[in-house]
Amino acid sequence: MTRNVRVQYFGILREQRGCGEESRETGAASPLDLYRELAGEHGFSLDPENLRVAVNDEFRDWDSILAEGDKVVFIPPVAGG
Amino acid sequence: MTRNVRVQYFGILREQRGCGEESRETGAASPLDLYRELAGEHGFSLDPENLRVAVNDEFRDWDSILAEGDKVVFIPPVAGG
Amino acid sequence: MNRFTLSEKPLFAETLLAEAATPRAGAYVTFEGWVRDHNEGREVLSLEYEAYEALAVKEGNAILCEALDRFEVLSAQCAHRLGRLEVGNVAVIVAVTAEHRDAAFDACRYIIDEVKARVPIWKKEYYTDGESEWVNCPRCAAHAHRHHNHAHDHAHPRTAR
Amino acid sequence: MNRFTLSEKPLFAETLLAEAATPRAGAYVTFEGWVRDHNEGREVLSLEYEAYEALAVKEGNAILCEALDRFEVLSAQCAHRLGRLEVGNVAVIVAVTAEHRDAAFDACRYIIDEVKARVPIWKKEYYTDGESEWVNCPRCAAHAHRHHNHAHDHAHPRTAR
Repeated sequence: MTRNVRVQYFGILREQRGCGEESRETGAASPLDLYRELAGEHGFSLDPENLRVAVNDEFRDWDSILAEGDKVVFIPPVAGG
Repeated sequence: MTRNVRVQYFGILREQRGCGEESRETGAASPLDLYRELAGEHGFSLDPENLRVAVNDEFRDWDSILAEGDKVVFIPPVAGG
Repeated sequence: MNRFTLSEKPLFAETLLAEAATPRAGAYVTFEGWVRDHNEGREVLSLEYEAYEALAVKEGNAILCEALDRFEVLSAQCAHRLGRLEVGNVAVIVAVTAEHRDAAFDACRYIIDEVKARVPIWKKEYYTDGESEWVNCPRCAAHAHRHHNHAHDHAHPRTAR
Repeated sequence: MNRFTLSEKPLFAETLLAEAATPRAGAYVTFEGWVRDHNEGREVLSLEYEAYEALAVKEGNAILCEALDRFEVLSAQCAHRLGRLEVGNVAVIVAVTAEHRDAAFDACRYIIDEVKARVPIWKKEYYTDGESEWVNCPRCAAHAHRHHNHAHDHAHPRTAR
């Protein structure tokens, strides 16, 4: 089973991906699976344990279940302030 | 032996004395003696242990020796800020 | 009262002051983060802040609510700058009112610590040698992670005080 | 840089900001004391500050020097208002810059605590019921006394944090 998700990138991930956003048909069931798939493809340097993940603008567990149309954002270590 | 001193009053002491400053010929050797003399005369309500004393714009010990022409200020509990 | 805002334009503390004033307040504590001319031994020329805006505002407001909840404060606000900043520019302002200063200091400190650790904002520093780098603080990353895994443990490891 | 000032005119934080700004600073912490509409359960209408000016400036500057000495700060300033103030007016402002926020918060807190405890300034409160009273804080008086007797013990008993 696959689903369409929208992925947004910020900071160092946006630079490594070369774009701020993409839509994607994926077989990944969880954000963790999705990140591994994308990291393999684009060579992201960050390990998931240094990231957090948000789905539809809420923080979410890495092993939660993705649904059709979800907006997924991987969050590199923050540096505000 | 007596000496001339100038005494300045602030806050509640100024109100109890009814003036901000006076010159005085006194036999008091120390600020503590001087305060006791003045308190007896003017009915100051504050005990010396709730006051500090300054001589010539410096904090001074209560049992230091007063000199001719000294400016003495008794300092009620402060309340800045 | 609480409000977390993001702004592309310069920040001024006076803006927050207007919202903070109330006759009940006896203490007003503000923290401003300024762009320093150096960081980790490198000479900084300018920097750029980028935010995941929807979540940043949500998380920022959550932090302000926590502060109102935990400390005896009357108002708590935070404004964070986005975009390109030069040395000396204001990156962030936290403003807190309270009846007494204990709570105002503690809440202001809590807010800036949590904002730095949890709000999805990123910083790229541009150095005088022409290089640039995305900055991240491993301690903050560790904290954010812990916060995520244990939603009820908000304690933040402070540096030596 | 340090400077303690007394003023008969309204205080504005911007005035201190101008002196504080430096490219090395990453953190700017300010404390403002405002006239509250109540104190110890009584409704306050206005108040009056009176200072022993020569010694107040001397002691205020001594406190700022201590702060520069004890904490890693770049500047420390304090301005205190004198004369008649209404509810909402600014009674005192402390402003501190540092490279990092730990030192800025700690120094700002130290300065306001010490100013309240040691600087010869007195406050008379005027209440809505027509009465008035010279205010004094027994805790501060005890602290000032201890400070006087043991010149090397600057520790200040803080209220519950």
